[in-house]
Amino acid sequence: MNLSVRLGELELKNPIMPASGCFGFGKEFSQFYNLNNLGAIVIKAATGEARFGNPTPRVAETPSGMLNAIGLQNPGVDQIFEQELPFLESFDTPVIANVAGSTEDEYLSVSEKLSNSKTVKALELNISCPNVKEGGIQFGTDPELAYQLTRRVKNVIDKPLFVKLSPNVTDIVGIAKAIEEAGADGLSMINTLTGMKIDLKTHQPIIANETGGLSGPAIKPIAIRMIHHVRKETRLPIIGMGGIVSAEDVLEFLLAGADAVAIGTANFQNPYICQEIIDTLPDVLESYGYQSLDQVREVAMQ
Amino acid sequence: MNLSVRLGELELKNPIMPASGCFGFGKEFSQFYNLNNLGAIVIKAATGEARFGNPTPRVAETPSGMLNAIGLQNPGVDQIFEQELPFLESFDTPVIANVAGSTEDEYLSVSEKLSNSKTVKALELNISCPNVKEGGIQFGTDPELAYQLTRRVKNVIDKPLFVKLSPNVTDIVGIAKAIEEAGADGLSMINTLTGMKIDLKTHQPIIANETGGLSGPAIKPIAIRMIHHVRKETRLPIIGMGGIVSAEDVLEFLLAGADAVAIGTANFQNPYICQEIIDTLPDVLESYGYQSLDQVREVAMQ
Amino acid sequence: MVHGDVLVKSNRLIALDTYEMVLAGDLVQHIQLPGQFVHVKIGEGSTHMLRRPFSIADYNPETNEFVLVYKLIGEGTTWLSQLRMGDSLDVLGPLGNGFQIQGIQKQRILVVGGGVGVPPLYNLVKQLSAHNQVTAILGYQSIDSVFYEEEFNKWADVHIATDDGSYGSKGFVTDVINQLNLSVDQYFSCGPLGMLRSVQNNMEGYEGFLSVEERMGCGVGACFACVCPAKNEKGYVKICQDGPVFDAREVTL
Amino acid sequence: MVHGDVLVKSNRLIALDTYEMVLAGDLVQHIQLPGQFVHVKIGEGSTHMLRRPFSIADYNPETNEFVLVYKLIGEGTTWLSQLRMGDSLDVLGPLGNGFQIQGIQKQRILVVGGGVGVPPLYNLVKQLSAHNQVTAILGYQSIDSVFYEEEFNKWADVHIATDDGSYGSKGFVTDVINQLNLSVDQYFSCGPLGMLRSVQNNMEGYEGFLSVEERMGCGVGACFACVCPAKNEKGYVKICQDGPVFDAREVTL
Ligand SMILES: Cc1cc2nc3c(=O)[nH]c(=O)nc-3n(C[C@H](O)[C@H](O)[C@H](O)COP(=O)(O)OP(=O)(O)OC[C@H]3O[C@@H](n4cnc5c(N)ncnc54)[C@H](O)[C@@H]3O)c2cc1C
Ligand SMILES: Cc1cc2nc3c(=O)[nH]c(=O)nc-3n(C[C@H](O)[C@H](O)[C@H](O)COP(=O)(O)OP(=O)(O)OC[C@H]3O[C@@H](n4cnc5c(N)ncnc54)[C@H](O)[C@@H]3O)c2cc1C
Ligand SMILES: Cc1cc2nc3c(=O)[nH]c(=O)nc-3n(C[C@H](O)[C@H](O)[C@H](O)COP(=O)(O)O)c2cc1C
Ligand SMILES: Cc1cc2nc3c(=O)[nH]c(=O)nc-3n(C[C@H](O)[C@H](O)[C@H](O)COP(=O)(O)O)c2cc1C
Ligand code: FES
Ligand code: FES
Repeated sequence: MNLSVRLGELELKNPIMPASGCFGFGKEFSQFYNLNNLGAIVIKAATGEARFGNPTPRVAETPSGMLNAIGLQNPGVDQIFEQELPFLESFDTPVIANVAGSTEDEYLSVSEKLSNSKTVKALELNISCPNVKEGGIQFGTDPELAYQLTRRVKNVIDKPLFVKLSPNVTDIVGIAKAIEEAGADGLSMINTLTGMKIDLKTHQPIIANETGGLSGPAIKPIAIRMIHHVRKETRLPIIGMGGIVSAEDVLEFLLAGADAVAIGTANFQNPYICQEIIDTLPDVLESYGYQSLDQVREVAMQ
Repeated sequence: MNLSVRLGELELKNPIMPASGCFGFGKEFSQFYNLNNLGAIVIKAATGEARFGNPTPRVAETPSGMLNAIGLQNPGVDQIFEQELPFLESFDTPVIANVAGSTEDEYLSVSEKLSNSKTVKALELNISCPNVKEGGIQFGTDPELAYQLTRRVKNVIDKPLFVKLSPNVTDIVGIAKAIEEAGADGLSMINTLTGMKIDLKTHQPIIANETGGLSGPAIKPIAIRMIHHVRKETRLPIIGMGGIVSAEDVLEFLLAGADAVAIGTANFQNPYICQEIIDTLPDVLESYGYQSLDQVREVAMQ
Repeated sequence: MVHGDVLVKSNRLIALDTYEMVLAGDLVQHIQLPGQFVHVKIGEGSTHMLRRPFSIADYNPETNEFVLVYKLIGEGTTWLSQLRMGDSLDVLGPLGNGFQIQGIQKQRILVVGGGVGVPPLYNLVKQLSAHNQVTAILGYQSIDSVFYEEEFNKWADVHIATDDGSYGSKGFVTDVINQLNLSVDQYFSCGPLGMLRSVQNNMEGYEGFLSVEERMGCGVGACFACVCPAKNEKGYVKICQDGPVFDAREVTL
Repeated sequence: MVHGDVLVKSNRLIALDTYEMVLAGDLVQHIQLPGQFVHVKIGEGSTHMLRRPFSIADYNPETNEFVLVYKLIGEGTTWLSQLRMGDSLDVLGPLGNGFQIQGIQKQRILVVGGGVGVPPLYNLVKQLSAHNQVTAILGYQSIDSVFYEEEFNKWADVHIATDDGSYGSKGFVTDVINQLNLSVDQYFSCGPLGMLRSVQNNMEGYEGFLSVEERMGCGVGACFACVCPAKNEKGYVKICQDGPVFDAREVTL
């Protein structure tokens, strides 16, 4: 079965990609399988300068999910450009670069730099990271701010721009529409929900940052609902994510209205998960009566 | 260990109560254990007239959780008054009546009627039901509306008023503070998160209402986070809920800042769960070094 | 009603994707009528928050054993199929109201079952056959899915229909009802919603009882998950508590 | 690195809340040094999304066996403790960098372990003892928690300390270090953070290696969950990838 999909200008071999922050810059996972097999690779968020991120502990397990508060640790956009992107150049898989920042200026300069890389085929604007004190999430919870930022970033880059939505909002459709109007080329949804776990022994939050972002199968019903609602109101391509652990989950996201999907937390439970899903997806689609991804999309659009 | 707690004027034998909608009006569960053992009983939402609710299917399972869209089915406030409350009268356990409505007038008249029952010791204002087309949730997502409704209801009743918060909001603290200012006597949090599950065979949402409310352990980290944040900003008693399945979970909610807890979904997995938690809570508290609930609260307040 | 662990005595494949599990436990002493069901906990911990309802296909108070027949559908039934002799299973039951068979004598009984609607009819037929003349029409998808034919043969005049005609007659159970042109005093039916509706229509005017399925939460009448519109003063019934067996003239499917 | 199922050969209680599990599988062929760890999947399905890291306490390429020693902490270790001979376990490993022992000869070695920091030192001591003189100071909560004393005795001069003095000397491992007044060329340590810090301080100026713990996500260096500040140009190390064993002079605990 031909699994290729088109997300606006972006052409993917298949709709499966690792989610930002769960796959580093690809090197580690290249020990497990050939990164050429992936539909795309979304790399860890880049900021203007190197960031150490939050104190540890940074992760905690929750029922069918996990919390993380990495705090956007990354070596900074220049280091990423010089040290990380060259490795990914050798693969015939589009790289989507996730962009974060504390200020609008930071978003703009990081976006501009990354869009100059020939390895980077699209940008993903992370306006939804719940784990940093400033920047990030306020852009993702206010439609007006989201509109402004998207528009300005779009002006300084010449690559497709996906904007990654926060689920921690009353009205996800309102934000999505603002971003579409601002000229984005696609949406990524969803980022994590803000959560907390308390250590009964120390009576303190387990995550040093106190709160962390909830991901994994626990949040899948929320992701499906939000994608389903946003799909009805926009034509933008959607990269769906939130709790995918199997090819069946991928089909559920496609039926909800996603055009492609990203897999985050599941990489930790099973480092081969993206490859395994790519391998089993055709059989799973066929077992539900689909001969192609287009057919799935048609059904989803009904 | 003395497990009694005080929620404002309300005195409970222990901090454990079944959550609204998961325990009917108590009759069914009285087959499993003596309802006198409970801290309180929160009954199913009452509306002005009888409601049939949503079409079926109304429930679906999700990873470590479930979706429901009952749609506030209930026999109407008068029937509840006459047919359901008399049974509960025979128990020495305070009844908290959950109130819903489509309009402000409906909320007011239902609240007034229920507050006239001597069996009903407090009201819980459900402004957070995600499963009905009109009424309910818009009151829970707009601080101004929440304030108005709380104030007016408080004016027509002479019983303590708990207001039940929706987690489907950008700023839970803002809503909580508005409700406190309006004169509420306590908060119940959280209600369910809006979610969806798609049937891969029919490619339709499993829940006939399309979306349903996500409950169960999957949402516990979100409940803990919200309670922790709201606790810092208000002195109101908080009834915490969302995913409790064990006495350890109860301790986590108390440490987050809840004064008492409600147990919903877990009643379906284990009909004895409230009784079992009441039985094991003293040992669990002791095993973490607490000699009383007051001690837990002190630690939580630090 | 009893809640607790019962012991798996056997668990075997009896047709395509269809298993028969024999269980032993004291809840058998509480079963009153065929058509009652049990609510089964799936897996460990909190992965599966909802129990799964299954009809009691057969039971024997002397051996303390009861039988479930189930089809592989999803995670819960897959987990069940992996249980082995000696494992224990957390079961709540018996629940609901079964088929009211007390005093039924010298009647011509029609029993119509489809797929996994067949099991709850098995013990019913066994009991009714003692004092009545029973015809059973059983529908399956295809020859691979047929189960319990021999068992029913011991107690009733059995007619099989398959969707694809690979065994018995081709088509719907209602086609068989029409072909047979039976004289019937009372009927009992269980199966998929579409089938139940056809049977209900087809047998209009006859006294009949239907066993109805719906997704359940609590299984005991407390959550309003499993309602079905009904011609009574409340306007609805709860399948878990008022059913799963209903007078065919009372429920609106 | 290998990912796949390994076979449980035995799983037994060896001290209070402490189990020793012997496993067999091909990943043993890939173990390079003592101090490496494995990342273990817990339970079925998606209840537990995070693997659990455990040090390899011992390994034998000839029998294809390796040993984990673990303490009951929460859901994951409780689940592990219920595994039986013949069960299989999904393991990713060997991961990380172990203790660099190549070429260490004729040295006076001090090994300091606390609680579940003791296991990763076991195979280390075994290997070092061949060509070096090894002193091991092992700290436990109380007499009930002591394990592997005899095993260590075969390869090293062993001193035990317990928090409550119920066995060996009372107090901290650092008290024992001070009392013994040893001449040391190199030291190796693993244990709770507080202990590691004390040992690091106490042994300042000596060449030493610490095995450090942190909550992990991926276990392979991709998620930045397990970082620790370090005196290198990046300002940090990843415990799973750059460690868990570090030069004591490089990490800031
Ligand atoms: C009163 C009653 C009696 C039943 N008796 C039998 C029987 O004897 N044999 C048999 O094979 N099946 C029977 N069923 C159907 C059986 O409950 C479902 O096939 C089973 O719950 C599927 O579980 P799963 O986890 O494998 O499927 P999944 O689709 O993974 O289940 C997900 C959720 O949906 C629910 N669900 C899915 N299908 C159904 C259904 N048809 N009815 C109710 N809930 C469903 C499950 O209970 C679970 O909560 C009965 C149902 C009811 C209501
Ligand atoms: C490199 C390394 C080697 C280790 N070697 C051993 C060993 O040989 N023997 C042993 O008993 N323990 C060892 N530990 C600690 C062990 O990983 C934890 O005790 C275990 O993960 C607890 O799991 P749980 O599910 O029982 O506890 P829970 O508290 O229920 O676990 C919840 C989550 O917290 C994590 N977690 C809890 N405590 C720790 C901890 N101390 N370190 C890391 N993650 C933790 C778990 O992995 C899980 O993700 C090691 C840890 C690391 C990082
Ligand atoms: C450890 C971790 C780190 C993450 N880092 C980022 C990040 O840097 N940028 C980003 O946009 N999303 C980040 N995310 C969010 C994921 O990309 C994804 O949106 C979310 O985890 C939901 O998908 P999942 O349930 O498959 O994990 C991170 C998630 C995890 C678990
Ligand atoms: C089947 C079902 C019905 C519910 N009905 C109501 C209701 O009528 N009124 C209300 O305020 N909350 C209702 N809730 C929400 C619960 O009271 C509770 O807030 C929520 O389920 C979270 O707790 P839990 O995770 O323990 O279930 C319902 C929940 C479920 C699962
Ligand atoms: S399943 Fe709860 S009322 Fe029937
Ligand atoms: S656990 Fe992911 S980088 Fe170490």
